[in-house]
Parts: sequence; structure tokens; C-alpha cells
Amino acid sequence: MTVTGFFFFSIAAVVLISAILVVVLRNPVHSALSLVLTFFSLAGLYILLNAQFIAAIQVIVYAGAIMVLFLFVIMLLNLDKEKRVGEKHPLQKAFGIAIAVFLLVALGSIVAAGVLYGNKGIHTEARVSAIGNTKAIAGLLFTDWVLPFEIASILLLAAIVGAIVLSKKEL
Amino acid sequence: MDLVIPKIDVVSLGPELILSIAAIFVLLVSVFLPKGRKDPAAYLSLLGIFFAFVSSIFLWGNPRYSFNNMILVDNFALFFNSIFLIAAGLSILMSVNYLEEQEMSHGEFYALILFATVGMMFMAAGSNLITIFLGLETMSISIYVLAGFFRRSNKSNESALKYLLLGAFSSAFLLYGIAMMYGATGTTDLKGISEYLSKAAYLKDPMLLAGMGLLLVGFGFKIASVPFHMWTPDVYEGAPTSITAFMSVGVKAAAFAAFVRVFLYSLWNLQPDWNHVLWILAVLTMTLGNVVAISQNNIKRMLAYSSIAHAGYIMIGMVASSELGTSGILFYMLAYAFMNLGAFGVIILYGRKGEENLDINDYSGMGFKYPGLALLMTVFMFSLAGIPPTAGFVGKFYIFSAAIKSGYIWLAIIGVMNSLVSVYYYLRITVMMYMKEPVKEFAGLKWSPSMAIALIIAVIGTLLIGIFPSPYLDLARQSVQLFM
Amino acid sequence: MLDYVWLVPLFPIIGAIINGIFGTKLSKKTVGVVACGVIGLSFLVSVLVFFSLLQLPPESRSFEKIIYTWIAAGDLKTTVGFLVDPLSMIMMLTVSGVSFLIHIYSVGYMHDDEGFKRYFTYLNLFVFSMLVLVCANNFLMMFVGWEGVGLCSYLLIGFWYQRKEPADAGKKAFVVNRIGDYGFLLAMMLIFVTFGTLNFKEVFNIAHYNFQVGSMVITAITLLLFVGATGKSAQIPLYTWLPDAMEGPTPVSALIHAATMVTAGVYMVVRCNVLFTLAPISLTVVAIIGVVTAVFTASIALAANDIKRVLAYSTISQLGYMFLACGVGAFSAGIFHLMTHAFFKALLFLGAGSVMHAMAGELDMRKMGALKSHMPRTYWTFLIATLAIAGIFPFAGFFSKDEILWNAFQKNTVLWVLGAGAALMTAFYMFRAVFMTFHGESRVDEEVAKHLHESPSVMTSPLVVLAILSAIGGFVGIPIIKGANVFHDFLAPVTGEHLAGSAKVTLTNLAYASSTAVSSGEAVHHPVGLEVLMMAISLAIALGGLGLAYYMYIKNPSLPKRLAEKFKLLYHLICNKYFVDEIYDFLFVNPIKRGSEILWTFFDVRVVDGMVNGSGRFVEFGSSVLKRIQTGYVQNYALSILVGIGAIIAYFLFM
Amino acid sequence: MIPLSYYLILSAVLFTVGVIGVLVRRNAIVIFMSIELMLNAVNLSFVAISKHLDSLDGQIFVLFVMTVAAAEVAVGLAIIINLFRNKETVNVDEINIMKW
Repeated sequence: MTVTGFFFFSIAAVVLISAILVVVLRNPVHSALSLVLTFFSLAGLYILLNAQFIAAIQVIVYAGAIMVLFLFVIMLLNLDKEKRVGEKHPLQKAFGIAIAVFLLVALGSIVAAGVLYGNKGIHTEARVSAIGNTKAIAGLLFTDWVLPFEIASILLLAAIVGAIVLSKKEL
Repeated sequence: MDLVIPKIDVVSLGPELILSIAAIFVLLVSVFLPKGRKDPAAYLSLLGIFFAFVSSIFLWGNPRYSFNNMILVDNFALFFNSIFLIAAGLSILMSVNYLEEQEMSHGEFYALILFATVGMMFMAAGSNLITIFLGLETMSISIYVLAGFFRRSNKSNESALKYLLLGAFSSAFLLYGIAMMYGATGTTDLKGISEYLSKAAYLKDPMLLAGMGLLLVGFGFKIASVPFHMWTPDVYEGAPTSITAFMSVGVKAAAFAAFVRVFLYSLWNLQPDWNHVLWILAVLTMTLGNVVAISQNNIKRMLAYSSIAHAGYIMIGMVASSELGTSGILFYMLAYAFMNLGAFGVIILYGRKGEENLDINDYSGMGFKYPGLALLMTVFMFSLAGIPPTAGFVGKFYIFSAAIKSGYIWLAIIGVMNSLVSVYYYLRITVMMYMKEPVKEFAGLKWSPSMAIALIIAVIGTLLIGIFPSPYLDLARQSVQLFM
Repeated sequence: MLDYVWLVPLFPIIGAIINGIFGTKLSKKTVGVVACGVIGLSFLVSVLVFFSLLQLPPESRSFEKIIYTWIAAGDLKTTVGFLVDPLSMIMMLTVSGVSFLIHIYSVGYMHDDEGFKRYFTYLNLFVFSMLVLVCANNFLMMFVGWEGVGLCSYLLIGFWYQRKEPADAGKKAFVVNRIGDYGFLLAMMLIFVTFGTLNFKEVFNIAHYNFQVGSMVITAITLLLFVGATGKSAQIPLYTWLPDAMEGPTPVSALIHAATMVTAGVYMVVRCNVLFTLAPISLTVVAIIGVVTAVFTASIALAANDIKRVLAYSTISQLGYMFLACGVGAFSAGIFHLMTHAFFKALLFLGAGSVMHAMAGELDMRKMGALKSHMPRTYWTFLIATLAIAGIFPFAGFFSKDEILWNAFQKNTVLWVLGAGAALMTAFYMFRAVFMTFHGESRVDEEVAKHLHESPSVMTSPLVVLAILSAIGGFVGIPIIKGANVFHDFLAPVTGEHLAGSAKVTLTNLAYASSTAVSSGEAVHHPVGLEVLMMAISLAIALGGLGLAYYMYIKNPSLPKRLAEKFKLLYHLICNKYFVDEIYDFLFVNPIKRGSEILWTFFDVRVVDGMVNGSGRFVEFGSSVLKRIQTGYVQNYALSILVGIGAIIAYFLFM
Repeated sequence: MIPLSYYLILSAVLFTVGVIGVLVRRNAIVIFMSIELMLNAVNLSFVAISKHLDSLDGQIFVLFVMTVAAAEVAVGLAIIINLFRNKETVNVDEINIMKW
């Protein structure tokens, strides 16, 4: 096993285990913390994939901002553990997991081939590393993708307004 | 590295820019307005909508790609723009008094409607899956907030939460679909995908097909197609009524715009594959919507199921996969905008804070007490049911003819059967209004100028499109010439 | 004047708008004047249009007035336009004329009803829709009228919505008519696909030149159209709504459920005669359904005691006759009967309404009797109508019914036998109604008897006019004598039948001529003597029915007594009286009564009603089950989405 | 060099874990976190595909997805807080006044 192989499998294991813990743990705070771990380890995978910029904002935005928000809300609401009693729809769980597993098998078999028929782009690894990952992304973002970038700004504005409208005590 | 800034064609973004600026203005201005009297914000929004409409008209007939093929401003997008603007404008007009009545008059409400409209416009004009996705999210996030805008109402909260959770859930699938599409074709550009597919030797790539399936799910959720429709009744029932109106028309139209553009243009080469699925979904959607609507007692919920059924009819136009069918979708959406907004307008006007009058039985005897309002409601119900000479009839006729023309006779037969079933519950309202004694006292209507204008526009639209449909059909046909 | 044909439907809608919007501010008198006035104007315009049409030579009596293009979808173009030809002309005159009379009558009849204004709004709206239906120049416009009349009928049946029965009856009419409409819509779609147009003239031209007799698609189209016709015209199996529809005000029954709307199906079949003649199978179906309905419902009418129900079943039966005429290719005879039927059936209903008016709403004939002296005008007009419907020479019904039977006879003897049987029953039950209502001993409640009175003249004068029409209306279609069958000749360009006595073949006639070359060839050359004989037979049948009714309902009450006395003197066998009675009951009354009761209770109530209500209940049940899926739990909804995704992915991967 | 399929399978598994979380957990916030898990799974696919197609577009999408996720979280948590203020619960089983 190569060094990258070792890193991949160990990080993948952490990703999976922490992701499963998010779903399994009954205390929401624990779930949130596991989710933070998942995000961190995903950032590791991004580095393995030569996506340093993405890895960085994964840590900053996801693990940093978004998860803090989650934790903050959980603390604010002072939530207890989920109660185990009073299963209202027992079939839901069994049936849901069955279909999810079916979906996993289906999607897994699709991607397992690992062949992409799509057209290759121009940003080969050599070229990107020559420019630098962040600079290359920035270049694209402010030329070809400038419009989506602007739409994202409207989206954020709407979200800010919305969040304030909903959570402010008195408007 | 050289930065080559692509051609920035600000003019092509005219409507979106105007609306965004108007939204920001509304936010700023409403800060300075006295509490509870925020209607100037509404009129400012209407002004923005008006100018956006004008700029849409100026862009008509001159299709252009801009921003490195991120958007395509063609007649198709502009036709949908006008539907969104009608929906937004009428919803705002209906909201002014409604919000004051509910003590919820805030400028942000109107700003969010405008933001949502901007998102819809990007969905209709987007020629890249990412643009469409971002437009969809802009729209959805604004709508999540608007659905929960009545913060103290449990129903409104619940509606927002359900919409948010399911919307985010389905967005994840849509996104997964985009990822697979990207993997399978190497691009997210609609034109690029289409070019790839027309050259590709191997169209049975499972990743491509799965990606397409997941895109179908994402759009199917927004148009409320069975089995992705479950959110619709609950969210429609709980949301503020004017937002329900806006959602049922705007969101549906935007989702259809993107759906049509992606599937009928970009994925045209896979048409034989998706067509069968869509056929089945259309039948399920129509039938379930109509059948369940029969046993509803809450009028908003009934109209929610009816909107599911209408999504089914419109999907027939997609299955037909022809110019006639596609222009039928556009025309139907336009007709649906007027009649459905009108119906919700009547519902708003007939309610009161603390006495919403949403039960169908509350409508009994309305024909005697408020003949004018009852007449309006009758027109809208007839149109929704597809009874001539209203807009709904022409729309249905057009779509069913398109299906037959393309050889989907059975689909048309099922559609006709469904529309016959639907008459039952639409007419139930009319029967209540004219053939039942009133069951309870009602304090009286509070007509306001803005509501009156909204209802008059809606009823004129419904009748005009029904009686003189030709100009609108022409517009719809001109809008789809890019396709096929 | 032909250019102004659009005025004909315009006036009634103006009336409806005035009364609908300003009705609450107007006095009853003004409402009545407006409502009657607009229909009168409409009738006047129809008459003027009629005379302008007559000025044209017979071959070119077909005029299209296009107002504007309504729906243009690809190569489909549908106009809002009117077609004036002999067929639509006759319908226009009949509809506006009879409507006018019934409007006048209604002013008297509905005078004390608080829904007076609402009533006239609906009624004007109905006339508008009906005129659109008959004047339309394409299927879509016709469908607009078709839906419109259905809607008004529904509104008017449920007019007295405070009571439960009318509301239920309205609902039933609505549901049943939907089934028929479904057929019409499908036919329309098929026509559009096949011909690429919905314009009558274009469709018929293409059909005539490009399609063979017996073509599958034409057969399908015509059968679907006929499904539509059975719904609207209350034929088996969709007839059950009509008897229930009698819950509406009586003038409505007269106008909508006897004279005009229910004949829309017949009109539609005749309008599409070019298509029907290309489809012999459909024609056979039409004929069989028509004659079976005629016999079946006539037998039900034998035992009914509610005077409006007798008339309702009789209407269905007469409509069956009209379809029989269409089915044997005698389209003009069908329309002829439609017209005369409009006169005498409207008259019968209005007469019944007049009786009800006098009897404080009583409908049961067993509680009537001997009303003749109390209401002479009603009696005499009712009698004339009865003579007409029974087919007694020289009243209108004789000519039209005879023409149908004669045509049926030429086509198939079995059809004739059944038709004649129905004629016998018709004569019987109609005279039974007359005798039970106006003759014999009075069985009227004492309380009611005090107030017996003739109706006011605003009600009786329409009766008189209709009576005159019922008496002499038949003379426009005198058979045998060359050139005297004016009606037939007038319609010939549309129906494609031979002008009486001439070998002139019109364009649309070709297909018909080729399909029925043998029979129509015979028709021309049949000896006149046979036709006269047949006329005599049908007259005899009618008189037979009359006599039987007379025997049973006038003579019978005294007959047993006298017989008994005779038998006592000769054989002292009192019991023989019972014996006679029993045989009489056993052989005659009971089988008919039982039979028709069984038919009514079993077939009508269980099977047909059961099907209609059952399907409604099935949908409602399904609805209440399906809505339970919507549990309110957001995770169930997510699961539903996931199920959909799983199915779609599976489909794409494994198909 | 790790094959593409490893990443994609990992992504599919992660996505499924998220789906299961949405279906079985009852705390609205945890459901929401599961949805974030799904989005992250998609991001992983994007980045992996992007690398194998020699195109940076995939990474840019990830950027947008993160923006959207952040916006959704902000609004979503606001809605949940609001709901909690009214009903004192974030358990989705208790949030079903509207049904049928």
C-alpha cells in the first residue's frame, strides 16, 4: 500500500465512522461534534485530491462557521437527548433503511466502474500546480463563473434577511 | 496568468438587476417607514416589477447567451419572466392588506418576494446547471422564509420547517444528479451537454442515466409531482395565503422552466429514456392530485392538491415533446397564473385574522351575501376546472391536443378523464356559494384598492386569455422556437 | 341579414348579464320584460335570417359567419363562427321560438318565487348556450354550448336547492352528463387528429372525399360522439338523470328537459350525418339504442303515476325515436320529429305545470281526475298535445312519427315492429294520463278542490300558441305527395337525402348514396300504396292505444259492476266477477305493472344508478383512503421521495 | 494513486448515511445535519470528478455548494429556533398539525 493509499483509507475510515456516529449518537451535541470531525477529515481527502483551496474553505466555512452555528443553536435551545420511547412509525425506519441501502447498491454499482466518459478539460494537474490551485480557481471564478458568483451574493443576502426576519425578537 | 474577463452583457441581466436593486431599496426604505404601515414598500416593489417587465419586453425577440454561456436570454426565458412578474406583482398586491390585517406588515416580506423572483428568473434563463441550481436555491431560501413569515403561527412554522427539510433533502439529490451529469459529460453547460450527447456513441452510460434520474427528482420535487409531492398540501396550507399563491404559480413555473430547458433541450437525445418515466409520473400526479382533492375540506389544501393535478397536466405537455406541447406548457402556465392567483386572492379577501374562513363550508351562502366576490370565485373555479370559455379550458385543450398529435392518445384520455373528475371538487365550491344557506355570520369584506386591482387583473386575464387566446398562443410559440 | 346571425345568441347573453348583475335592483316586472324581450328579439332575428336564407338557391344555403380566430395551435385553427344552413336554421327557430313562449309562461308560473331573478338569469344563459350550440360552425364551439347548456341545466334542476331532492338530482344529472361529455371530448380529439381541423364543413368535406365507408377511425369517432349524445339526450344507459331532473321548476322541464337541450344529441348526430353514414356500424348502434330506449322507457311510463315522470319517460322514449330515425339514415325525419316534439312536449309539460299550479303542486295522477271542467283551456291544449304525441292524424306527431316508422320499415322490419310497439304504448300512457287527470271521477283532496282554478292568461296563451303549432306543425312535412314534404326538401342539402321525388344528388349525398344505394333506391321506387298502408297501420296503432286506455280508465270503473249484475241474473255466480277481474289483472295490468316496476327498480335503480353512484362513491372512497398517506410526518414524506428515487434509478438501470 | 471509484463509492456511502439520518432521526437539527452530510458527500464527488476530468469546474461548484449550504443553515436554524419558541420542541414527530 502506498503512502497515499494509507492516508486515503485511514481518512476514509474516519469519515465513515464519524458520519455514522452523527446518525447514531442520541445526543445532538455529540452528533454535531462528530459532524465536525467528518468535515475535518473530508478536508484531508480534498488535500489528497489536490484541492487545497477547497480543503481550506471546508475547514473555515463548514467546520468553522456552519458547525459553530449548529452547536450554538443546540446549546441555545438546550436540547435533551432524543427519547427512545414512543416509536410512532416503526415501519418508517425499516423501510427507509432498506430503500437507502438499495439506493447505495445502485449508486455504488454505477460509480464502481470509475470510468468517466465525459470530455476532459484543460486544467491538467501539471498546469494547475504551475499556476497554483487557489489562483487558478480565482481566475476561473472571476471570469467564466462570475455570474454564478454574483447570484451567490444575492442568495446570501436573501438568506441573511430571511434569518434576521425569522429569528429577531421584535421586528 | 491572464484574466480574460468574458463579455459582460449587463443589458441581458436587465430584469434581474432591476429587481435586485428594487429589493435592496425596499429593504432600505422600509427601515424608515413607521411600524405597521409598510405599504410604500409594497408600491416600491411593484414599481420594480413594472420596470423589470418593461426591460423584459425590450429584450424580446433577440436571444443571446451572455456571461460565458451562463445564461441564455431568449423568448422562452422572457415569457417565463413575465409569468414570474405577474405572480409576484399580484401576490404583493394581495399581501398589502393581508399583512396589515395579520399585523405582520414588514418591508422584508416584499424584498424576499423580489429575491425569490430573481432566483426564478435565473432558473428560467440559466443555461448552465449551476446557474439553475443557484437560481433554484435563491428562490427556495426566500420561500422558506416567506412560508414561515407568520412567526407566531404554528401552522406557518410547521409549513416552513417541512418545506425546508424536504427542500434541502431534494436539493441534495438534485446536486448529486448534477455531479453525475458533470462526471458523465464533463460539463454542466446545457449546450455542452447537448453537444456531447449528440456526438456520444454510448448513450447508455449508467452514470449519465442516473444523473438524469436525479435531476428529474430535483425538478419533480419543485413542481410537486407524485411521489415527490407530499410537502405540497402541508406547506400550502400553513404558509401565508398570499405566499401560497405565489408558490403555487411562481415556484411551479420556474421549476417547469428549468425542467423543460434541461430535459427538452439539453437531454433531448435521451428523450426515449425519460419519456416513459415522465409519462408514468404525469398520470400518477394528475390522478392522485384530483382524487385526493375531492375529500379535502380546507380550501387551501384542496387547491394544493389541485395544483399537484395541474402539474400533472403540464407534464403531459412535456411528454408530448413537440413544439406544440412546449408552447402549451408556457400557455398553460400563464393561464394558471391568473386563475390560481385569483382564486387565492378571493380566499384572502374572504378571511379575517382569527377567522380565516378556510373550511369549504364557510363558503356556503357566499353567493347571496357577496355576489361580486362569488362571481369572481366562480370564474376562477370554472377556469381551473377547464370549462370554456375560460383560460383553463384553452390551456387544457392545447396540451391535450399536443399529446394526441404526438401519439400519446392514452395519456390524453387519462388527462381528459382527470379533468372531468376535477370538475367535481371545483364545482363543489360554486355549489356551496350558490346552493347552500350560510352557516355562520361573517363581519363583512374589507375591500382594499390593491386587492380589488389584483382580482380585476386576475379575472380579466382569465377571461381574456380564454376568449382571445391567439396572441398569447403566438407568444408562447415564438418562445419555444429555440427548442427542437 | 345573414351577416347578423351573431345577434341571435347575443341577445340572450345580454339579458343574462343585465338580470345577473342588476337583477337585484330591478323590479320583477322589469326582469320579466328584459328576459322575455331579449328572447323575443332573438326569435325575430332568427326569422329574418330564415327569410334571407330562403332567398338563396337551395344548393348554396349554407353560410358561415366567422367572428374571429379563437385558438390557433400549430395547424389547428378554431374560429368563433356561426354556420347558417337549413339544419341550424330550424334549430334556431325552434329553440328561440319555444324558449320565447316558455319565458312568457314562466313569468306567470314563477311569479311568487323568491328566486325569480336568478331563474331568469339562468334561463337566459341557457338559451344563449343552446343557441351557441346550434349555430356553431365547429365542434369546439359546439362543445362550448354543450357544456353551457349542461351547466344551466344543472343549475336549474337544483334551482330549489333548499330541498334535498333537487340538489341530489342536479348532482346526478351533472355526473351522468360528464360521462357523455367525456365521449364528446374524446371524439373531438380524434377528429382533430384525423382531420386536422374542427370546422364542420372542412371535416365533412375531408371525410367525404378521403374516407371509405366503414373506416375504423370514423366508426370510432361516431361511436364516441354517440356516447356524448346518449348523455345529453338521455338514452340507454345514461338516461337515469332525466326523470330525476323533473325536480326542477316545470317550465324548465318543458324547455330544457323536453324541448331543447335534450335534443342536442339528436342535433349533433344529424349535424354529423356525413360521418355517421360513413360508419354503418355506428348507425346500427344508434338505431338499436334508439329503438330499445323508446320501447323500454315507454313501458316504464305505463305504470308511473307522477304526471311529470310520465312525461319524462315519454321524452326519453320520443328521443329514442329520433335516434331510431338517425340510425336508419332518415336524418330529416329525426329533425322533423325533434321539431314537432318540441311543440307538443313543451305543451304537455306546460299543461302539467298549469295543473300543478291549480293543484298546489300535486303531481300524483291518482289524486286528480275530472279537472276538465275546472280548467278547460289547459284541458283542450293538453288534449291536442296528446293527440299529437300519440300520432293521430292530422296532428303534428302523426306526420313525423309516421315518417320515422316508414323509414324504419324500409330498413328492417324488426325495428319497425319495436317502433310500432312503442307507439302503441305511447298512445296508451298518454291517454291514460289525460283520462286520469281530466276525466272520470274527481279524486282531488277537498282542501285542494276548493282552490281549483284555471291558470292566468299569461300562462295559458303560450299553451294556445303551442297547441296551434302542435296541431298544424306537421303539415310542413306531408309525405307521398310530390313537393309537399317541404321540410324534407329544405333539409335535403344538409342531410344529403334525396329531394322527394327528384333524383337530385347533392355533394354530401354521394357517400350516403353509395352506402345505402340499395335501400334508398328502393325508397324512391316503393309503391305509393304501401306507404299509405303503413300510414293507416300506424294510425290504427295510435287509435288502438287510445281505445285501450279509454277502456281501462273510463269504461272500466263501471264495467265490472254491470258485468256482475248480468252474471248474477243469469248464473248467480258472483265470484265470476273476481275471476274476470283476476284474469284481467293477471293477464293485463299486473304483468305490465310488475314488469315495468321490476325494470324500474332493478335496472334503473340498481344497475344504472348503482353504476353512476358507485363510481362516484368509489372515487370518494379512494380519495379518503389516499389522503391518509399524507400522515403529516415529514419523515414519511422524505421516504416517499426516496421511494420515487429508488424506482426511477431502478428503471433507468434495468430497463 | 487512488482510483476514482474509491472516492465515488466513499461518496455514495456517505450520501446514504446522510439519507438514513434524515429518515430515522427525529430531532430536526440532527436531520438537518444529516442533510449537510449528504451535501458533503456530493462535494467529495465533485472534487474527485474534477480531478479526473482535468477540469477545475468541479471545485468551483463545491464553492457554490458551500455558499448554498451556509445560507440554508442560517435560514433553517432560524426557522427551527422560531419553531422552538412556539412549540418548545424540535422533534419532528410532534410537528404534524397539518395532515391528510
